Amino acid sequence: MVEIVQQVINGVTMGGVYVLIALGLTTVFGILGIAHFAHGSVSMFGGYITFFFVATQGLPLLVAILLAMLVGLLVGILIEFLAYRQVRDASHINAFIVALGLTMMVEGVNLELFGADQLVIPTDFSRVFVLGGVTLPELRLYVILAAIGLVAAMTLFVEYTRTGQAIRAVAQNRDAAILMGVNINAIPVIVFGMSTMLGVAAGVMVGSLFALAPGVGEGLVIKGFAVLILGGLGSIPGAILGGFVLGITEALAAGFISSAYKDVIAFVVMIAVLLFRPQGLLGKKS
Amino acid sequence: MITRLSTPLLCSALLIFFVALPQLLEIKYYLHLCILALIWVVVAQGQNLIQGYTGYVSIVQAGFMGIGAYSTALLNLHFDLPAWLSILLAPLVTAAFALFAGYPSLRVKGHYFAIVTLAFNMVIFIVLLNFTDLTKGEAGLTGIPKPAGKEDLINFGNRQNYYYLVLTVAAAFIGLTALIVRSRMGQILIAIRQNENLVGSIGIAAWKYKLFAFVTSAVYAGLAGALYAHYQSFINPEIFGIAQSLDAILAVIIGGSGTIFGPVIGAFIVVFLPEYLRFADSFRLIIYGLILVLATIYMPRGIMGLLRDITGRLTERGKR
Amino acid sequence: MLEVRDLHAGYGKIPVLHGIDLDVMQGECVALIGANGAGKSSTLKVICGLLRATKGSVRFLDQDITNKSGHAIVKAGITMCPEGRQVFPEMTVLQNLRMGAYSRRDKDQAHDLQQMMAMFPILKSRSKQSAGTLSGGEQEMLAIARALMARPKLFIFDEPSLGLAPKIVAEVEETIVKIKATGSTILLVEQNSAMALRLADRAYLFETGEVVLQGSGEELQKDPQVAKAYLGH
Amino acid sequence: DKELSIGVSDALTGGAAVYGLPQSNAVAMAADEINAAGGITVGDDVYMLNVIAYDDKANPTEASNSVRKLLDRDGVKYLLGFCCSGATGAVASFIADEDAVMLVGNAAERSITTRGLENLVRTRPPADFTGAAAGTFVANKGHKRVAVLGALETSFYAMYVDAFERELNKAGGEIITREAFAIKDRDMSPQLTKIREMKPDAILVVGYVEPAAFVYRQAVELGIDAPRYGFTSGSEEQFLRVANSDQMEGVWDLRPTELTLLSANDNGIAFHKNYSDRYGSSPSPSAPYAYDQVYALKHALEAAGDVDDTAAVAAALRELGVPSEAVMNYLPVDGKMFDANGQAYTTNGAFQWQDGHWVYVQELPSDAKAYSAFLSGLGE
Amino acid sequence: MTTALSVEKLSKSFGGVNALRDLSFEVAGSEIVGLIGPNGSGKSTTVNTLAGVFPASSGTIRLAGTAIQNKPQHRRVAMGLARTFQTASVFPELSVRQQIALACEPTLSAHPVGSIFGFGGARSDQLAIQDRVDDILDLTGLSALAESEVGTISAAQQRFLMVATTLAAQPKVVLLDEPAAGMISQERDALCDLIVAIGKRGIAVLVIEHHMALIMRVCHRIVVLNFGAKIAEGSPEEIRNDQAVIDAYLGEAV
Ligand SMILES: Nc1ncnc2c1ncn2[C@@H]1O[C@H](COP(=O)(O)OP(=O)(O)OP(=O)(O)O)[C@@H](O)[C@H]1O
Ligand SMILES: Nc1ncnc2c1ncn2[C@@H]1O[C@H](COP(=O)(O)OP(=O)(O)OP(=O)(O)O)[C@@H](O)[C@H]1O
Ligand SMILES: [Mg+2]
Ligand SMILES: [Mg+2]
Repeated sequence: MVEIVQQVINGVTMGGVYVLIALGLTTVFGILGIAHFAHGSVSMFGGYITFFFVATQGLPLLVAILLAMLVGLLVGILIEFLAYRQVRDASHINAFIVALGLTMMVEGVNLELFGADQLVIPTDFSRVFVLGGVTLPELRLYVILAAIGLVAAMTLFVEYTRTGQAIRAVAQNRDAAILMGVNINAIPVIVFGMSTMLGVAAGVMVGSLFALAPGVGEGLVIKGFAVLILGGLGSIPGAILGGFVLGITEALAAGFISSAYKDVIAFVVMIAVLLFRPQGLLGKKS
Repeated sequence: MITRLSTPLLCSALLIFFVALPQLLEIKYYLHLCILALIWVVVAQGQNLIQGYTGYVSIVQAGFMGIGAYSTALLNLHFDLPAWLSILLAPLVTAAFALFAGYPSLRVKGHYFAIVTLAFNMVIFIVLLNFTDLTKGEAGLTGIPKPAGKEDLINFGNRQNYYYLVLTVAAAFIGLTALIVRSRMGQILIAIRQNENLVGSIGIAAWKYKLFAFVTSAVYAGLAGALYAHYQSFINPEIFGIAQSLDAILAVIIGGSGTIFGPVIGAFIVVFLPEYLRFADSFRLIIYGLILVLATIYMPRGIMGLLRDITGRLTERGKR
Repeated sequence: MLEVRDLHAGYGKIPVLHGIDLDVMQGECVALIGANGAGKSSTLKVICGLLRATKGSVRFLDQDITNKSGHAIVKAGITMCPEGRQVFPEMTVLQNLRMGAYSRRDKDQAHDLQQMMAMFPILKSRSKQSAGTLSGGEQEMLAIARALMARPKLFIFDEPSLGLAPKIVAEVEETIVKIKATGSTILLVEQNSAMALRLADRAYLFETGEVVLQGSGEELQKDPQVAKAYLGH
Repeated sequence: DKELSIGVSDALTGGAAVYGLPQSNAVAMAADEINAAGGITVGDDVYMLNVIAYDDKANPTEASNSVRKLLDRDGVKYLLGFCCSGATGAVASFIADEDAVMLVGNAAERSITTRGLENLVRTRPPADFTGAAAGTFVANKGHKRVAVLGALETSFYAMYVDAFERELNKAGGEIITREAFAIKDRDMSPQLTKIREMKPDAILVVGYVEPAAFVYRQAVELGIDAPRYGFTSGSEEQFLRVANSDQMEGVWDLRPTELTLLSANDNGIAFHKNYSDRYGSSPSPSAPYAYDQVYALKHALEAAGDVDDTAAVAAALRELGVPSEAVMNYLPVDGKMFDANGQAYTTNGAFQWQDGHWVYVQELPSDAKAYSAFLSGLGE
Repeated sequence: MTTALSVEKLSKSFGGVNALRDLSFEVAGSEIVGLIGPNGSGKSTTVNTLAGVFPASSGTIRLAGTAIQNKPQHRRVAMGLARTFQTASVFPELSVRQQIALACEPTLSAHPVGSIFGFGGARSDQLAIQDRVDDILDLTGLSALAESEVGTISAAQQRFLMVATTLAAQPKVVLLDEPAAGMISQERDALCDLIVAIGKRGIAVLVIEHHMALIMRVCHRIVVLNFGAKIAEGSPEEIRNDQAVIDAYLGEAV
C-alpha cells in the first residue's frame, strides 16, 4: 500500500512537469496549429537563465524565476515574429520543420552559453516530509503546488477573460474572429508569450528538481506531445489529465513492471488509448 | 511543359553522372558520404510516398531502418544466412512490423498520426537498446559481413563496388516510386492527401491505400537499413532514433515533397551539409538550424518548387 | 457613408476584382447581385479587411480604411455576416453570440441576447449545443444573430438566405426589413436576387469582377437581362 | 623537422562531450609538451606532432565519417581519443582493413579488445575487470542481499554488474534485483521505491555520474539507509551540483584508480595542475587515458623507427613497457603496458565520500594477468 | 417500377438530439424524389446515414433489395449508392477529368496495385474509363473544363462536378444534398435538366433542396421531414397545399 502511494506521488511530480510542458504545446497547437517542437529546448533555456541569475548573480530564486519568465516571454515573442509568422500561410509541416530548426538553434545556444555539463538550479529546500512511511521531499511538494497553481491560472485566463475567449475564437475560426473585431496579429504573440512562460516554469522545475543538460529538452517535448495526444489535441483539460496519467503510468510501470521498459509501457498505453478514443481522452470528435 | 520534356534527359544525365562519380572523386572520403547519401535517398523516397504523396507525416522511418538493419544482421550472425539473402529478407520483416504498427497509427489523422509513429520509433529504439541478449544494447552488433567478399566475382568489401550496388538500388527505388505515383494507386494516394472524406464517399476504402503507402515506405526504409548495416558492418540503436527520422522528413521537405527528385536532392543535403558545417565546430548545430529555418521560410515548396518557379518564369519569357 | 473606388483585388496571382466602384448612403439598403464567382464576396472581404486590395480605395465615414486590419474596421463600425456560416464550431450557441459583442464595451448585451433568442427561437432551444453540430440553416441563423449582436453602423450580409428553408428565408427577409426600419445601413449580397431586389433601395449587378449595371431595386427588377438570368422569368 | 599529423575523433559536442572534450584537450596538451621537448625522434628524423580533432558526437555514423575523413582526406595514420563505446565500436569494426593505428581511451565496452584487432590498443581497462574487484570488496564487507540500480542498457555497466555478481555469489551473497535507468533519466525514485520495499543490505549504483548522482540523493530523500556502493567515476563538483555533502556522506565509488589528487602519482599531480592551468577546469577522469595514449604512441613510433609502417608501430605498442610519463597507475602484464589483446590495466581503488571529498581508502585487489588470460579466452 | 432504395424505420440520434425518428420511404428506379423540411429536420443526416458516414441507431436500408445498413461506406458506393455533400467537397488539385476518373475506381476489375506495373487488365480498364468520363463530362456540361484544376473553377461548376462524380461509379441511386445551393436561376435551370436526364438513365434520385421551384419542377414525389420524422409525402401538388407542410416549412412565402 505504502509502496503504491509512494509511486503515485513519484508519478505526480513528473506528471506536473509534463502537464506544464503539454499546456504550452497545446495552446500553441490549438490556436496556431503549430507543433512547437522547440518548446522543450526553450524551456531548458529558461531553466538555464534562472540558473544563471541564481548561481552566478546571487539573486533570490523567485526573482530569478520571474526574470527568466520575462526573458522567456521575449524569446517566445521573437520566435513567433521571426520564424513562425513567416510560415503562417504555408502547410503545417513547414512550420514543424521550422520548429526543428529552432530546436537545433536553441539547443546550440544553450550549449554555447552553458556548456555540456549538467547544471542544477541550487535551492535550499532539502527537508523531507514523512507520513506513515510515505516520503515527500519539500522541493517536490512545491513543484506540485506550483504546477497546480499555474494550471489553474492558465485555465481561468482562457475560460473567463475576454482575451481568453478571443484566443479560443481564433483557434476555431480565424476569419470569423477577425469579423468579431479580434486583433488577429496580437493573438499569436499573446499565445507564444503565455506558452513560453509556462515552458520556462517547467524548465525551472526540471532544473531544480532534476537537471539542465543537453538533450533533456527534446526528451521533455516528446513526452509533452505524447501527453497532448493522450489528452486530446488542443484540449486544456486533456493536457492536464494526460500529463498526470503519463507521469503516474511511468512511475507504476517502473516500480511494478520493468524500469528498463517504463517508457515503452507509457507509449503503449498512449497508443492503446488512441485505439479506443482516436480523439484522445478529452479530445473532441472531428 | 519544359520540365515535362526534359525529365527523361535529366534522368539519364544524372545517371551518367553518378556512374562516373567514383572516377571523378580522388578523395575516397566523399565516396563514403555518397554511399550514405544514396542509402538516405531510398529512405527519403519512402518518406516521400507516405508524407509527400499521401499527406501523412510519419516519424518512424529511422526506426524501420533499425528493424531492417538488425534483422539482416541477426539473420546473418545467428542463423548465418548468406548476406544477400538476409538483405532481401530485411525489408519483409520490416513490412511485417509496419503492418502491425500501421493499424493503430492509421486510425488517427494529422498530428495524431505523426506522434503515434514517433511513439513507435521510441519503442523500437528503447527495445533495441534494452533487449541486450539479442541486440547487445548500446555496444551494438559488429562484424556484419559484406554481401560478397574477396573470393567472389564482385567484392563488395571494395567501397567502389558497394557504391554501385547502392546506386543500383537507389535508382530502382526512385523508378518504383515514379511508377507508383503515376499509377491509379498513386492517384488514390494523392486524392487521400487532398480530401480523405471524399475518397471514402466515392467508394474507395482509404485505409487500405494508406496502409499500402505506410508499409511500402517501411520496405524502403528496411532495405536502406540493411544496406547501411552491411556497409558500416556495425550498428547500434543510436542511429535509429527520432533525430534520424526527422532527417528523413527534412530530406523530403527541403528537396520538395510530392516530387520524384526532391527527396534525392534532400537526402544528399541531409548527409553532406553537416559535414560541410564542420568548420563551424561548436556552432554547427546553430548554423544547421538557421539554414533549415531560412530554407523553409524562403523555399516553402523545397528546392524542386524553387526550380519549378524558375523554369516557369523562363517559359513565360519564352512565350513573350 | 461607404465609398469604394476603382477596387482591384485577387487571390495569389489570380485577379478577381477589376475596378469596383460603389457607394452606400447613410440609412439605405444596397444589394449586390450576380453569378457565382462574380466577385461579390471578394468585394466584401476587401471592405472588411479579410482580403488585400491591390489598387483602389475604401472610405467609411470619411476615413480611409483601405487595407486596414480587420479589427480596426470592426471598431470603425462595420460588421459582416460572412458567406458560408462561419460560426465557432466548438463554442456553444450562447458563446458564439457573446463573441458577436466582442468589440462592444457597453453593459446591455444581456438584453440584446434576449432579443436574438426571441427573434430566432431555434437558437434558444439549442443555446447549449456546440455550434459545429447545428444544421446548415441553424448555423446561418446563428451567424446573422451574432452579427446583430455587434450593433454596427453598417451591416454587411453575404448570402444570408443560403440553404435556408423558405419559411426561414421569409423570416430573414423580415429581420432585414426590421433592421432597415431601425434606420441602420445595410450592404447585402444575395443569390436570391428576387428577395435582394425587393429589399434593396439600390442594387449593383456584378459580372466577372466588374459592375455591369446599377440602379434602384425596381429598375433592375424590370431590366430584361436581369429578369432572365437572375429572376428566372 | 617534419610534421606528423595525428587524429582525434571524439565527442566534442552533445551529452558525451563531458568525456570527449577533456580527452581531446589532453591529447592536444600532451602533443604540445612533446613538441616543446623537441618532438619525436624516429630514425634520424624529428617529427613535430600536429593534432587534427573532429567531433563525432559519440554517434557511430558521425564517428565513421570523421575517421574516414581523417584517413582518406587528411592522410592521418594514428587515431586517438574515443571516449564512448558506440562510436568506438563503429570505427573498430573497419579499422582492421585500414593502414592505421587506433588508440582507444575511455570507452569501456569489453568487446573492443576481444576481436584480436592487431592495430588497436586501449588504455582504459574493461569495466568488468573493475567489477570483479568491486564484488570481492563488497562481499568482504559482509553484505549478502545487494540491490543493483544502473545504466544496464550500456553493456559495459551490465558487465561490471555480472563480474560483481560472480564474486558476490562466491561469498554466498546475491543480487536481489537489477533495476535500470536510461542515460537521460533523472528521476529514479520509482526504482528506488521498489528497492526500498525489498530492504537490501546494500545498494550498487552503476552508471554515468549525471544520473547516478540523483540516485544517491533520491535514495536519501526516500529514507533508504542501506550502504551505497557505486561505479560512476564522478568528480566532487559533479556530485555536489546534484546532492549536498550530507546526502553523499559514506557513498563508496569502486573504480579504476582514476586521477584524484589523493590517488595520483607525481605525474598525475603535475598533469592535474597543467591541465587546470591550461583549460581553467580540472581534468575529467577520462582525460588521463587520452594523455597516456600520446606518450605510448610516441615511444612506439620511436621503437618502430618508421612513421609510415603502421604494422610495426602497432607491434611496438604491444611490446611497450609503461612509459615514464604515464599518469595512470598501470598494472603491466609480463612487464608490458598492453597485453596481447592490446588492453592496458590500471589499478582499481575504493574511494569513499567523507565530509565533502572523495577519499582514497584502499586499492582494490585486482589480478591483471588472470583477467588478461580470461580476455584472450573470449576472442571472437 | 422496381424499388431501388427502401428505408424502413430509420432512426439516428446524436447524444441527446434525435435527428431521425422511424423514417420510412422508398425510391423506385428512375424516380426523382424530393426530401424537404425545415433546417435541422434531418435531411443531411438522412443522406449521411444512408451513405454510411455514421451508423444508423436503428432501422433497415435496402439497396435494390439487399440490406446495406451494416456495410461500410465504400462498399455501399460499389453496390450503387452515391451521394453529394451539402457544402462543396472536391479534390482541389486534380483536374476535373481526373476527379471523375478516380470516382470510377470502385467499378474497375483490375486491382490498383496491378496498375503500378500496368498489368491485370489495367489497359482495358483505362479505355473503359475514357469513354465513361467523356460521356459524363458532356452530360454534365463540364467538357470545356475537363482539363482545368478543380480548385480554380467556380462554386457552381464545382457543384455540377460533384454530381458528375456520383455518376462515375455507375450508381443505382444518387443522393443530392442541396445541389443548387448558391446558383443563379440560369445555372439552376441547367441543373434541373441534368437531374431529369439522370432519372431518364434509370437512376433513382433523392434530392434535398430548399429551392421550391426546383423541387416542384423535377420531383415526381416529395417526402417532408420535421424534427426527424416524416410529416407528409405525396405529389408536388399535394405537398404545396398540405397545411402541415406550410406551417412547418413553406410558410406563406410560396
Ligand atoms: N479563397 C480563394 N482562393 C482562390 N480563389 C478564390 C477564393 N475565393 C474566391 N475565389 C475566386 O474569386 C472569384 C470571385 O469569388 P467570390 O466568392 O467573390 O464570388 P461571389 O460573387 O461571391 O460568388 P458566390 O455567389 O459563389 O459567392 C471566383 O472566381 C472564385 O473562384
Ligand atoms: N454530429 C452531431 N451531433 C449533434 N447533433 C447533430 C450532429 N449532426 C447533426 N445534428 C443535429 O441533427 C439535426 C439534423 O441535422 P441535419 O444537418 O440533418 O439538418 P438538415 O435537415 O440537413 O438541415 P439543413 O437543411 O439546414 O441542412 C440538427 O438539429 C443538428 O443540430
Ligand atoms: Mg459569395
Ligand atoms: Mg443539410
